[in-house]
Amino acid sequence: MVPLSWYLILSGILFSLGVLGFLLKRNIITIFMSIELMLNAVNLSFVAFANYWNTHPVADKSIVPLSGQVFVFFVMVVAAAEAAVGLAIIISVFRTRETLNVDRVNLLKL
Amino acid sequence: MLTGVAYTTWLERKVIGRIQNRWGPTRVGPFGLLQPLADGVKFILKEDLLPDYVHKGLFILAPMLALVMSLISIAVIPFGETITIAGHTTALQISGITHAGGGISDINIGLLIILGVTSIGVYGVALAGWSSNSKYSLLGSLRASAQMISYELALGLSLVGILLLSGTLSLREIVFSQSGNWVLGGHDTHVPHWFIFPQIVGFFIYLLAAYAETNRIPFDMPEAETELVAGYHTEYSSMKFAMFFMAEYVNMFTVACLATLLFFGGWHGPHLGFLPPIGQALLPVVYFAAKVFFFIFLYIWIRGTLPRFRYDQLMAFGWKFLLPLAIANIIVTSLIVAWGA
Amino acid sequence: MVHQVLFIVFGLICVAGAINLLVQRHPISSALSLVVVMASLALIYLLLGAEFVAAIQVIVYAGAIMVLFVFVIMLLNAGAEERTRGSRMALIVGVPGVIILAGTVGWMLVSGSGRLGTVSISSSNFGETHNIAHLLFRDFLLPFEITSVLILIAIMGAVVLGKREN
Amino acid sequence: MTKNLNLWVIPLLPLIGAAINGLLGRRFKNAMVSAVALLFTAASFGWAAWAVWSVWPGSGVALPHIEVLTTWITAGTFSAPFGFQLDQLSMIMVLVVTGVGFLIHIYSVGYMAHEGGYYRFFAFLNLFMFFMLTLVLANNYLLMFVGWEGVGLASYLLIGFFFLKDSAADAGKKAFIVNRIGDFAFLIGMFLLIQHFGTLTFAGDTGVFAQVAKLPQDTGWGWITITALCLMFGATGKSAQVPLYVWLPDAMEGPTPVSALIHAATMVTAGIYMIARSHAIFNLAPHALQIVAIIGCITAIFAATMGLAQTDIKRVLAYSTVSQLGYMFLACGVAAYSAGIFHLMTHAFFKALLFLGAGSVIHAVGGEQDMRRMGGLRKLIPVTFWVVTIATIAIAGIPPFAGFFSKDEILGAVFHSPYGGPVIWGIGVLTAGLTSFYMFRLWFMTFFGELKLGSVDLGEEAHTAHAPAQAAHGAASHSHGHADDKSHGHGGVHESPWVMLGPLVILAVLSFVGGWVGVPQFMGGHNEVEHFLAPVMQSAPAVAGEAVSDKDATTSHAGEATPENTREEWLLAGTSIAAALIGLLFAYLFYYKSPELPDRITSKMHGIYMMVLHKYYVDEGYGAIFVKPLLALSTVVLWRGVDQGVIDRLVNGAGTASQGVGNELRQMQSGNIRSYAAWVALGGAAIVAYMIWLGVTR
Repeated sequence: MVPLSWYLILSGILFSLGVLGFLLKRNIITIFMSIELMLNAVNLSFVAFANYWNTHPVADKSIVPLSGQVFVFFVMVVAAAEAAVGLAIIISVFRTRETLNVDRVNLLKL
Repeated sequence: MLTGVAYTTWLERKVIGRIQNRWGPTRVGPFGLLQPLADGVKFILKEDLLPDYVHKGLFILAPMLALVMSLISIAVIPFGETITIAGHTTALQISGITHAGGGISDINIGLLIILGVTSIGVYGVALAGWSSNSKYSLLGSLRASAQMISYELALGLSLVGILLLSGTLSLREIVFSQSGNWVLGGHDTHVPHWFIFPQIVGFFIYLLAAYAETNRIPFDMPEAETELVAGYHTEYSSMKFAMFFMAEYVNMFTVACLATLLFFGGWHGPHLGFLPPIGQALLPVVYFAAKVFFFIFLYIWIRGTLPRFRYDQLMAFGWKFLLPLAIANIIVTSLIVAWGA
Repeated sequence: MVHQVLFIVFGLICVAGAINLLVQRHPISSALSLVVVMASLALIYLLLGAEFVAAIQVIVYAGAIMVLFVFVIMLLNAGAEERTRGSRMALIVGVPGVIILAGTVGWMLVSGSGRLGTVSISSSNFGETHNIAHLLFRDFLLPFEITSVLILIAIMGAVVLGKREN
Repeated sequence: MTKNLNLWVIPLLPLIGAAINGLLGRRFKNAMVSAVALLFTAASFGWAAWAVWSVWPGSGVALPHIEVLTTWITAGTFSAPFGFQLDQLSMIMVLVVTGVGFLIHIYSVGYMAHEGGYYRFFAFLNLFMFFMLTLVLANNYLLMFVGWEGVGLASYLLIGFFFLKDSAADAGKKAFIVNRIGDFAFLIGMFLLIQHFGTLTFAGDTGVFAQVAKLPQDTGWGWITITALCLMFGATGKSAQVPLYVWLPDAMEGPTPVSALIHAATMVTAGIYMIARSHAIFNLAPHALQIVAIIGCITAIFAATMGLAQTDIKRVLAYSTVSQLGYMFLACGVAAYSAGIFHLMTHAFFKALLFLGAGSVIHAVGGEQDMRRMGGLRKLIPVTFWVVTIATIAIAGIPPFAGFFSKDEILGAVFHSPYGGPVIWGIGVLTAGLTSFYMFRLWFMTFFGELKLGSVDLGEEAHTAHAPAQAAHGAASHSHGHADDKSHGHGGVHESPWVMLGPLVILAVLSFVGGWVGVPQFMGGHNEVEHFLAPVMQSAPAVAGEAVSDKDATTSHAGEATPENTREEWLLAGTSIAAALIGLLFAYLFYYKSPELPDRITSKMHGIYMMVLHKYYVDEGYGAIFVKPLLALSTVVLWRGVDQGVIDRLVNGAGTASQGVGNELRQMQSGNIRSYAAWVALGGAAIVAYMIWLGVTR
C-alpha cells in the first residue's frame, strides 16, 4: 500500500511547481493555470487525507473521513468561479492593454 | 464497431438519397453495399499531406484525441445482460473493472465517465481548429467548442432526472431499474417501465443537446459548408479526416446507445417464449440494437429534413431555453420523487 | 504493489506535466500539459478510491475549466510569451521562498513519513457517490448553498466583465 | 433617604451655553448671545438653588449627598469616579458661584455691549462657570483638579481677552504659568494621596478623609505634612498667595467683569475651598497649618501695603483682593475653616461689588483707570457712588456690614489659635486698618474733590513711568477696550445703564446684610454659618491638639459664652473696628482734608514709597531670580542645545531616514504582479517554516 507521505510529497511538489510557475511565467493565462495547478495539489492532499482518515479512524468522531472529498468539491467550485471571473478579467485587460504579458500590465503602482 | 460506423455512412447516404429523391450509392456492389469499403480504401491510400505552418504535434494529435475519446465513451456502454459462455460469466460490455472472476463487471459511475470523456473530446475539435492555423478552422473550432461547452450543461442536467428516478450512476443498474411495467394505483398498466414516460421533457432536452454535442444538423455550425469551408477539419485530409469522420459517427452511436439505455429501457423488451435458447440469450442484444438503429435513423432523418440554425440563435437556444427547461425539469422531478418517497 | 507502481507512474506523469507547464512557452501547450496533470490526478484519485471526485475532476477541471482556458487562448489568439525582464524580485525573493517552502515541507514529510501510515482503497463503498451526497447535502448544506451563491455571483461578474463598454 | 438631584446638570448647563455661543455665536446677534448665556447661567443657578434647598439640613437628605454617574478612570486598584458631591461647604460655594456669576453675567451684558468678540466673551464666561462648578461639586480630587485646570484655562482666555494687546496676552501667559507652578505642587500632593490612600475620593468609608481620620497626628515633617504643604502650595498658586500672587494684579488686564467674577469672587477662592475641603489632612499637620497661617498673614500685610500706593483703581482692588485672600488663608491656617469660608462668601459679595462699581466708574469716565484723574464723581454717578460706599464700608470691616463679621470672626480665631497668637493677630488688625485706609483712599480720590480728567501733571506721570509696565498697560487696556466708547457719546461722565446698576444694587444689599448670617454669639446672634458648616468641619478628627479645641472655643463651642470669654470677644471686635475707623480717619485726612499731605509724606520717606509703589520690586526680583536664568537656560540649553541640537536633529533624521527607506521600498512597489507574488511566496514560506519549527520543537 502506498504511504500517505508519498501523496503529500507529490502534492507538495505540484504546489511548489505551481508557485514557481506563478513567479516565472509572463503570460497571465499561464499564471492562472499555475493557480489551478496549486489548487489541484491541495485537492490531492485533501483526497489523500480523506482516505487516510477513513482507514485510520480517530477515536472520537471529530474527523469525518469523507469531508476531504467534499472539500475538494468546494475547491473545484471556487476554482470554477475564479476561472470564470479571472478569464473575463483577462479578456477585458487584453481589450484595453493589447497584451497578456503581466510585465507590461504594471499600472498597479504609485 | 468501425464497420458499423462505415455502414452507417452508407445507410446515411442511402437514406438521404431517398429523402432527396435520388438513389445514393449504387455502383459498388449490390445496392452499393461495398461503397464504405471503397471509401475506406480510398482514405487509406490517399497521400496523408501535412499543410505548412501548422502546429504539427497538435495537428496530428487532435483527430486521434477525438476518435479515442469517442471510442472510450462507447466502450463503457453495456449492450446486454451478463452472458455465460463456457462457464465464464461476463458482462456484454467492452471495458469495465476486471474483478477476481476474470470477468468484467460494471463501472458504477459509467454515466459520469461518459460525460467526462465526451467533455475531453472537445479538445480534439478545439485543437484541430487552432493547430491548423487557418481562419476557417479557427472560427469553426471556436464555434464548436463554445457550442459543446454550452450544451454539455443542458445535456448533463437533462440526465439528472434519470438519476433521480433510478438513484444510481451505473448504466447497468439504470437499465435494471427500467425492467417490468409501470404500476399505477396497484394494477399493471401494460406500459413498459421506461423512463421516457416520466422524463419526456428530459428526453427531448437530451436529444437536442446531444445533437448539438455531436455537431449534427441542425446544429452543425462548426462545419457549415456554406459559411466556413468545412469548419475545424478544413485542413484535414485522408486518414486524419477519416478519424474525425469516424469520431463523429461513433459519437452518434454513443448518443443513440445512451438514449436507449436511459430512456428506452436498454435491452428490455417483450419476452418471446417461442425462440430457441440461443435466441433467448441473444434477444436482449437484438432489442438493444433495434432501438439504437432507430435513433441512428432518426439522426439521418433529421439531417435530411431540417435546415441549419443561425449561430446566435443556437447559443440563445442553448442558454435561454434548454438550460432553464432542464433545471425546471429537475425541480419538478425531484419534487415528485420526494413526494413519492 | 500494483498500487505503488501505478501511483509512481501517474505521479511521474503529473510532475512531468507540471514541469512541462513551466517549460512550454506557448499557452496552449501549457494548457494541454495542465490537462495531462489533471487527468493523471483523476487517475490517482481513482487509486485512492474516490471515484466521484475523479469523475468530477475530469468533467469540471479538464472538461470545463481547461476548455475555457483553451477557448480564451484561442479567442485572444495568444502567441508565445516574450521573455521580458519584468521583475528581479521574482527571482531574488520568490525563488528562494519557494525553495524554502518546498525544502521545509519536503523535509518534514520525509522525516515524518514513518509516523504517517499508508492509504489504500479500503472499504469498498468508500468513495461512493451517495456517501458524498449525504455529507454534502446534510452536514455541509450551508457551505454548499454559499458556494452556489458564490458561483452565481461569479457568473454575473463574468458576464459584466465580458460585456463591451458601449 | 436619598433622592437623585442630577447634580451633573448644574455644571452641564453653562457648558451647553458655552458650546452654543462658542460654536454658533459668531452668527448670532448680541442680544441672542446674551440671551443664551444668561438663560443657561440662570438655569444653572436655579437648579443649584433647588438642589441646595432640597438637601437643606432638616430635609432628611443624608449629607454629604453624593451622586456618582460613572467610573471615570480605572488604573489598577485606583479608580476615580465621575461623581458630584453636595454638602454644606459646596452648597455655599455653588450658591456663591452661580449667584454672583449670574449677576456678573447680567452686568457684562451692559459692560461689554460695545466690545468686539462679544460671543467669545460670553462663551468663555460660561465655560468658566462650568469648570468652577465642576471644581466645587467634584467628589474627588481628580475631578476637582479638572475644574481647577479648567478655571485656569478660562481665566487665561479671559485675561487675554484683548489678545491683540501684548500686555493682555503676557498677563494671560503669566497667570497661566504661575498657576501651573501651583498646579504642579497640587499634582504631587494628589500623587502622594494616591500612594498612601489608593483613592482620591473625598467622602465614603474608603474615602481619603475616612482613612485620614484613622491616622495619628503628624507632629513632625511626615508625608502628611508634605502632602498638606503640596496642596497648600497649589492653593497659593490659585488664590494668589505669597509667593505666587504676582499674577493676580496683572490679571486686571482682563475686562472688569472678568476681574470681578474670576479674580475676586470665585476662582481665586478655589484655593481656600480646596484647603477647607481637605481640612482633615491639614488638621493632622500642625507645621503645615502654621505655614499656612504665616503665609496668609504675610500675604495680607504685603498686599495691603502695596495697595496703599497704587493709583490704578483696579490694581488697588486687586491688591485688596490678595490681602483679603490672605485673611482667608490665615483663617484656614488657624483651623478656623468655617470662618474662612464665611469671609469668602462675604468677600465675594463686596469685592464683586467693588469691582463692578469700579467698572461702572471706569465706564463712566470713559476708560480712565487712574484714580488721580478722577474725583468728584459723587454727584455725577450717585448710584455707583452709594453702592461703592456700601462696599467700601463692608470691606473696611465696620459693623453692621458684612465684612466686619467675617473679618472679626477670623481675627478672633487667630487670637486664640496656637498657630496665630497675638503677634499675627496684631498684624491682622494692622492689615485691617491698612485695608480701610486704602479703600477709603480710593473712595475719597474717586468720588470727592474735583474731577481732574485729562489734566495730567507730569510729576505723577514720572512716577508711573518708572512703575513697571503693567500699570501703564493697565491704563491703556481700557482706553483700548473702550476705544469706541468715546466715539458714541460716552465721552462725558455719565451713569451706567441699569442693566449694570441692577446687579450692583443687589450685591450692595447682599454685602450689607450678607454678614448677618454669621453674627457671633456674644452679639446676641448665633453664628449660623458655624453651625451650618459644623458637620463638614467636624468630620475632621478632634485630634488636632489645641488647634481644634481652640477652634471649637471660637466656633462651635462658642455656645457656652462665659463672661470673660464674651468680654474678650468684645475687646477683639472693638480693636478691629477701631483699626478700621483709624484707617478711615487717616484716609480722610490725607485725601480729603489736605490732599497735599501725601506728597509731602512720600517725598519725606521717598525710598519706602517707591518701594511700595513698585510692589517691593517683587516682579523685578522674580524677573532677576527666576525668569532671566530660566530664559537663559531655555535659550541656551533647551532651545539651542536640546531642541535644535537633539530633537530637531532626531526629527529631521527620522524624516530623511524614512525618505531613504521609502525610496528603497518603492522598488518593491513595482506594480509588477510577479514581484508581489514573490513577496507573498516568501511570506508563506516563512510562515510554514515557523509552523514546522513549532511542530518540531513541541
